[in-house]
Amino acid sequence: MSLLNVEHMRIEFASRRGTLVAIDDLKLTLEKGEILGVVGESGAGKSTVGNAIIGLLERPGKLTGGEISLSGERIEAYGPAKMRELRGRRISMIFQDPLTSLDPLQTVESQLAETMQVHLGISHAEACKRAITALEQVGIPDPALRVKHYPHQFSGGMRQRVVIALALCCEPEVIIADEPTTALDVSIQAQILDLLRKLCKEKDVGMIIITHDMGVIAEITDRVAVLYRGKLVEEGPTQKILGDPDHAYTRSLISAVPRPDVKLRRFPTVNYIEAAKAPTKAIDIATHWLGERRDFGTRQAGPLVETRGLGMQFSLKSALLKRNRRTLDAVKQFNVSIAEGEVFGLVGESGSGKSTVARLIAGLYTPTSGSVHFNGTDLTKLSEKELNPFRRQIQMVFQDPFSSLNPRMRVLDIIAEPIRFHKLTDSETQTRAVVHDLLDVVGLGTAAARKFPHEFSGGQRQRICIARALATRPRFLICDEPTSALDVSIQAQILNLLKDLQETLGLTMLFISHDLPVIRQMCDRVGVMRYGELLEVADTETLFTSPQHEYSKHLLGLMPQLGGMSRAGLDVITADAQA
Amino acid sequence: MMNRVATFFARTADSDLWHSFKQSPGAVIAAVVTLIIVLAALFAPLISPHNPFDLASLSIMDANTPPAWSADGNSSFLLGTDDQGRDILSAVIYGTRVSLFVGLASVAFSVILGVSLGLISGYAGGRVDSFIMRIADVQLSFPAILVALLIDGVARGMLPRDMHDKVALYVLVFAIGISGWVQYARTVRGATMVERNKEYVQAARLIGIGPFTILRRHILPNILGPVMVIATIHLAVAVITEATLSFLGVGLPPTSPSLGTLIRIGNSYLFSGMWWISIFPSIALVALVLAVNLLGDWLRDALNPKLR
Amino acid sequence: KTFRFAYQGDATSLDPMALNETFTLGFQNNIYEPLVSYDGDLKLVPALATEWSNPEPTKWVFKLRKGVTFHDGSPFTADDVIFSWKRSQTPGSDMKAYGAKASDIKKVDDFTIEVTTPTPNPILPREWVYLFIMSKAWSEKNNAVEATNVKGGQVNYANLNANGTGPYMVTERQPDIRTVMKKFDKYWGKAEMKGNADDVIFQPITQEATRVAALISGEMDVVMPVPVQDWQRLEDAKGVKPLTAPEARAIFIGMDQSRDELLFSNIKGKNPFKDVRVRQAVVLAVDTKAINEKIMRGAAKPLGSLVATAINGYADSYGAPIAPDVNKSKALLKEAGYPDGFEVTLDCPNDRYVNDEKVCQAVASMLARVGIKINLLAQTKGKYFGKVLPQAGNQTSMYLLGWTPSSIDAHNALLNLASCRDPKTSTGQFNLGGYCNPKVDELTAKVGTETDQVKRNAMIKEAFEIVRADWGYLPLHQQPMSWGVKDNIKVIQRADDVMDLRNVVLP
Amino acid sequence: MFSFIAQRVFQSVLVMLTVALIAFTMFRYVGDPVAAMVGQDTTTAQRLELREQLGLNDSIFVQYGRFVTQAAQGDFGMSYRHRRPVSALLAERLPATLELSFVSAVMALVLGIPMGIYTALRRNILSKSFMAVSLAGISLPTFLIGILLILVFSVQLRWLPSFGRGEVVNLGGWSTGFLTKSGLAALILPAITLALFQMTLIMRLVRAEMLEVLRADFIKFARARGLPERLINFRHALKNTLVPVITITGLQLGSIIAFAIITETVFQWPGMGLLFIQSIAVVDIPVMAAYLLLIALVFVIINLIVDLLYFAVDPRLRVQR
Ligand SMILES: Nc1ncnc2c1ncn2[C@@H]1O[C@H](COP(=O)(O)OP(=O)(O)OP(=O)(O)O)[C@@H](O)[C@H]1O
Ligand SMILES: Nc1ncnc2c1ncn2[C@@H]1O[C@H](COP(=O)(O)OP(=O)(O)OP(=O)(O)O)[C@@H](O)[C@H]1O
Ligand SMILES: [Mg+2]
Ligand SMILES: [Mg+2]
Repeated sequence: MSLLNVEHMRIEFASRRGTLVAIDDLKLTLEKGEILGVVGESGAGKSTVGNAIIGLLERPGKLTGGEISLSGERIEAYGPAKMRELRGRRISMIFQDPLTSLDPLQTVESQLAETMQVHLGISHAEACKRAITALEQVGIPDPALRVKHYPHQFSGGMRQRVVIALALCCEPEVIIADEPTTALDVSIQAQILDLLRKLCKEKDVGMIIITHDMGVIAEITDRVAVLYRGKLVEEGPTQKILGDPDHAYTRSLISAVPRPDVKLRRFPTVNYIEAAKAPTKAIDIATHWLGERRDFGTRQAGPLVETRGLGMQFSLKSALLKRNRRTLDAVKQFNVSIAEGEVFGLVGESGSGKSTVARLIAGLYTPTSGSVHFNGTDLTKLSEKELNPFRRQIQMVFQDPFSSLNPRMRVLDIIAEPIRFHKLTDSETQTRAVVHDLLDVVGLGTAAARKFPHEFSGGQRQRICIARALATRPRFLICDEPTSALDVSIQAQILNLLKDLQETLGLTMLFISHDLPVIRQMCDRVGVMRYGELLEVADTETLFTSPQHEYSKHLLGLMPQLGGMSRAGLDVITADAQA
Repeated sequence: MMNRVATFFARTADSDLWHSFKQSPGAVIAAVVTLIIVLAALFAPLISPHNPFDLASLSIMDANTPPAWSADGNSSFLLGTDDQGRDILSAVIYGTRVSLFVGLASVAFSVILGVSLGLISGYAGGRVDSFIMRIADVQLSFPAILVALLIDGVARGMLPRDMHDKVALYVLVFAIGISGWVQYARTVRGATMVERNKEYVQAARLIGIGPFTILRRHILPNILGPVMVIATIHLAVAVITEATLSFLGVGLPPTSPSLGTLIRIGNSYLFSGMWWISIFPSIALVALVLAVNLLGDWLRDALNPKLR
Repeated sequence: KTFRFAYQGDATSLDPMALNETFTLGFQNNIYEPLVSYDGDLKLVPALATEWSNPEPTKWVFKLRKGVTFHDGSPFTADDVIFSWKRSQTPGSDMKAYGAKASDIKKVDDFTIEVTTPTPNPILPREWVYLFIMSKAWSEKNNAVEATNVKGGQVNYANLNANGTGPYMVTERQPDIRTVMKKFDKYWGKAEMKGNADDVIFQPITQEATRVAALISGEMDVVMPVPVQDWQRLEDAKGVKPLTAPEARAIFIGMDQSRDELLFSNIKGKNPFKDVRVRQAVVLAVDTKAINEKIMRGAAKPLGSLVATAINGYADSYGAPIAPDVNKSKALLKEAGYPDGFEVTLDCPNDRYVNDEKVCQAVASMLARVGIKINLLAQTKGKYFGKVLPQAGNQTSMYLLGWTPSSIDAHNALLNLASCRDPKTSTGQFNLGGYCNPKVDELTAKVGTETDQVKRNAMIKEAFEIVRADWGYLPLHQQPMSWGVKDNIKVIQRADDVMDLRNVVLP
Repeated sequence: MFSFIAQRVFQSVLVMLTVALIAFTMFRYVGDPVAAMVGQDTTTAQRLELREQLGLNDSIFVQYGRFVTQAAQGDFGMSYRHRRPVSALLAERLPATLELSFVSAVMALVLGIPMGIYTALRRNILSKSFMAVSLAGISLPTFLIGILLILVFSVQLRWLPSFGRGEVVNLGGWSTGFLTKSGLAALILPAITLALFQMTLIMRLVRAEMLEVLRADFIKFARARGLPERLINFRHALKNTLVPVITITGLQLGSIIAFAIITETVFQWPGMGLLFIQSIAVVDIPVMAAYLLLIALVFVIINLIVDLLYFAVDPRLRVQR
């Protein structure tokens, strides 16, 4: 008898546009002390499964079939009261975002204590005592003091530990962790995963970990279930799934994961997914509008982009008195030069100042010190008017495809806006033709022009963003984490697209990511940042094979290794030393 | 153009908003009542049996006639007449017109002022922002009704005396409008600060588009939702504020009465047995405000994605 | 027995020299007394003076009542009279105009005084009915020898406290909230006094509806005024009734006939009201009877003059209502060169007289019928008076005003309303439209000094007949007094709308 | 903390000065005070002299400057009508307004908050009818409510007095109506009139905020921990609802005092609002100026209290300052 057994699970979301079958005929089992990974793309139904097990399906959602049993006991038909007793006591849940999972107005102690009082029926004093132990268990230093604190007094990683402590405090049999580390930095992610694994093994708890991150799967799971559109496509031991998947979908999913170990020329085409089928239309750059770079002016010698002593200081708290002011040096003495046609990568943890650098170079921020030179001209000294010709040459693709498009504008207008603003075409007819071509180039097709952004998926939106960036016929493209909000398979497509465009158009690129494997796949040279400082600059392969700076080594060490992935049929450029 | 209209209707018919509207009987009734009132107000000269503003057509001999269905009623005065011989039905229709005009105009005024200042404040930040927000604070430390009283007083005083009647309406619009802008400014400021940091705004800035165009073309359309909601509820408040000011005697003159003025006049007949003079304007006022409030309530819930 | 009554406002002060306003003075009259007073019919009766005579044109002799004590127990003597007269001349006093009627007062003995007037004054006792006598000793003790003054910076004791000789003494005074009075045991006139209330509670209630509600719900014994339209309701309600009579106040509309161009009109370059035909047209267009019937519920008394019937000197020959004649009115306008009429602004208070704003509206719609388009500017009295009075430059083209001569004598109306405006002599102060006929001025001056009552009345009549023939004003009506009273209470409603507690009889 | 309060005080002074200036600009136009200060027999010359004495002929700024300097010394001048120091007059009226506002505020809070919570949590007939009542509450103008209440409870039923404060007891300069039967009876109708609008407003606000908070992640997590609904609703949701509710409620309570003007007029309630309205009618400039200033002060104080309450409720703010 397994600890948790799910059979023939079917979940439907009814809406006025029809019923959506989110989960169909799903079968899962979980043993004591086992960690089961559930993977799949966004919308595959991973969270829905978790919510259904713990009985917290959101409103239109309904469990319309199947059975869920916990240690042989059927629980899917439990009433609210019985279910409440179960939740937190026998099955616990950990959510993605530690920032919002805790009540900001209650101390950690009172949140821990109330949970234990409710489930274990112990006194308040007793519960408070145990709260300290619970914090200790998840590795929070000085728990007796910290237990009195409010959530906002903890850092993100510590808060996630508190959440874990809350989930564990009543010693449940099953833990469901829904993307428990997505909101965290790589280094903290590693710690949390370690902690979870340790606790599972020590206490013999069964855990379902829901994620779309293959790295996480490789790190801690024993078995993996792969979901595709609400259906279980494959299930088996982690080694087997990663190294030798049976199902075509699993295979394409795994091949799309950026590999830390080898550099590929192109990502394998993920042909299992329909959205990937639209091919990018090949255009003849020599004759096309996109290729006419008439007014770039003379090319100065030296790097295309260069920063000299760039610095940026944010004021966090303005006050009348100087001693009360708080400032933050987001970027300090940042010197870098990027040659024409080069792809320069920037890595670093969250908050290290990557985006700030990008914005400084793009001219969205005015630096507090230093200068940005583009083709030999100091951009920081120019007026708005003088800046205009340069604006056209520098464009940016942003991280979040959902907020980077104006939801009230049609795609046509979004892409045409820079063309119209800079009067890059002679007529409106030509503008439209150009927009249509651009949409073809990024693989969306001309029909997309009439639609609004909300009618597209994340990957498609990112394509629109790229099309908009291309519409000014830029020379230098800044990509600030262009794929971190996307699924791996879509990420692969977008990265392929960017690679292709960079090559055909001869773009110079600044590519920012915190994802080292992605950097490895995309960049010629890489800079490592921490606390606003550039620690090391090196050729990509040099960095990955022999990092110089301590911090670079540390960072590379945290990279999930995804051991045992198959290399069959890959277009490998270089293999790393470890292989 | 036709095409656009057609797609607009198609989109509307298909939209969630329309759907949720059809699902909510309260909203439908409120909309119908509002529509009737608005149409009546709009076409007042066509549908009202008499012209209550034409002094020459009033005959004092018709004064104090009860509604048509009561014993002494006169069929040409359906809801009776007041002490000047003015037809109550016509007065109510015209009064609604005035009240609605004051309400809509002052809301429009508040919206324009509040939204512009909010946009500027939220987008520019820094000193401009603190300056505008301090003004808002000053105004907030003063209840709307007092602000309106003050403005009304100042304006009446400063204008040439014989212009009073002609401009009383606009003074009132200004007074009520100015007392309402803060709410919009604050909401819009907050929304703008959120939108400003969204990447589509950054993208527009990268293209080189100037701040005013960004505000108008990019940010404004995206923050209109909450503004719409406040505006609907504010319309009801504005109508009531006007009525209250008129009740306190600083609103509109009895020669061009709003519903509030009619109620004030009617108020002195409350004990006289001539109930129709005050009851009908009160009913009209309450119906109008209630309907608008219902619509506002519905709109707020419908536009709030979290509540769906 | 407790008597409760409410009025729309409070007496401004307890200081009898603070404000020359009918309600305030009438209220104080229950506490303080003059030398000569009014009875319920506004006839002169002895108060603190028992006899008075006018031995010479500029000399009056008053014999004072003996054995009168103030509320604090001190005796009343001639010194108090002289003190009070002098006090009325102090800077804060609003009774200076009355005080100035005498140039000197000599004490003949403790109970006789001799008053010298600057000019012959046949009606001095009448003019002094509101010159109340205060106790010299009390005032000196409490530092209240000067009248309450806004400028002083100090609170005048007499403002909130009173020490008179009247039938009631104040036991509690909360301005604007309530004033409680108790019967004065040692009142000299106790024997004859009909009033039998032991305690009196007075509370002002501003809102008409609330005031009426207070009566109907039994919280009040008398409320004043009640809106005329609520009479029916009072008749129907159990235990209460309306009480009404024409007041001595005449309501009329004046027209600016002094300026060469009206301030507020569409006619430029000339003043239509200078043309007697236009003024006549205005007068003939207005049906005062209809206004009385519909707006005043028949309670007013249509009037053809500036003084009411109760006023000394009134005569029907000039006071009878003028019959409207719309056709003639139109014809006159045409003749005067305004076949399509003209536009003019009518200034009107909206909280001063009975249904003032409604009367103005009715007049406006009647004038509209002959083509005169009225822009009605109805404002609170503060704003209204701030606009039309001389110190603001008489900024009006047409206005509604009410007038009660404070002396209940027609001369006061002639002087204030019908005489040519002259800032030096202060004549025509309320002649806001600047009506001017030297013949009227001449007669007014004569009336002022004529001691023979018959001759005097004849001259008054002649003067007012001239005003009427000049169509100088549009007289409307005598407004009604309108009180709400409990059935079982007997009160006398004096024509000056004063509540005299001496006449309040409780069951 | 200290610098925060200092900043607020500085801001408040600015607010008050602005209010005073606006008030003075306005007074030029509210009419002629002299007309109400003298009787009809007073000559024009005397009237003009009085104007001069009162300084009404000086420019606005001179008058404003004079007022501000004197006000700074606690002297608000003499009321034209009452001929008494304005400060004494307001002090006399303050208890009436404060007692009325206090009772209304308590009523609005004590009824509004539970009704808001209830309507947010339940979707039954009672909840729907609360919503309907609340709609009526914000749709009926205050003055209509007052008149209707008088008609029903005073005139028809004769249960409650229609005006005034009833008997008051004076406790060291504070006149209270709380201690007598008639005083309490007199309080009922005006308090309801004043409270109704605020109550519905608070109820709707609480409901909206509560619905919002109930959708927060930490509520979902609390459910996942198996906490009972009662605990979730009251310990977690309600407390988080309070933060935004406090601001708006604070301002609303301030406007209760302002809205008391209308209620006091309708019920002849002898408070400051009535005094203000009566002063407008007779152009009693010193009273009007002082009243406006006082209201501004009340708002300023309420704002300060609201800010301090934030510190109490929201631990996130405590550490930063
Ligand atoms: N409350 C809801 N109402 C309607 N549809 C829903 C709701 N919640 C989820 N769905 C639908 O159910 C499907 C599965 O959603 P679910 O959240 O389980 O995906 P997921 O695998 O967790 O994705 P992600 O990686 O983005 O979290 C999706 O198609 C989603 O649109
Ligand atoms: N507008 C701003 N005002 C104040 N501080 C800011 C601002 N923008 C960024 N910062 C701070 O500057 C530091 C660097 O931020 P930046 O966004 O550049 O980091 P990042 O490396 O891009 O991080 P991430 O990977 O999370 O995007 C952070 O500590 C951030 O909090
Ligand atoms: Mg999910
Ligand atoms: Mg970033």
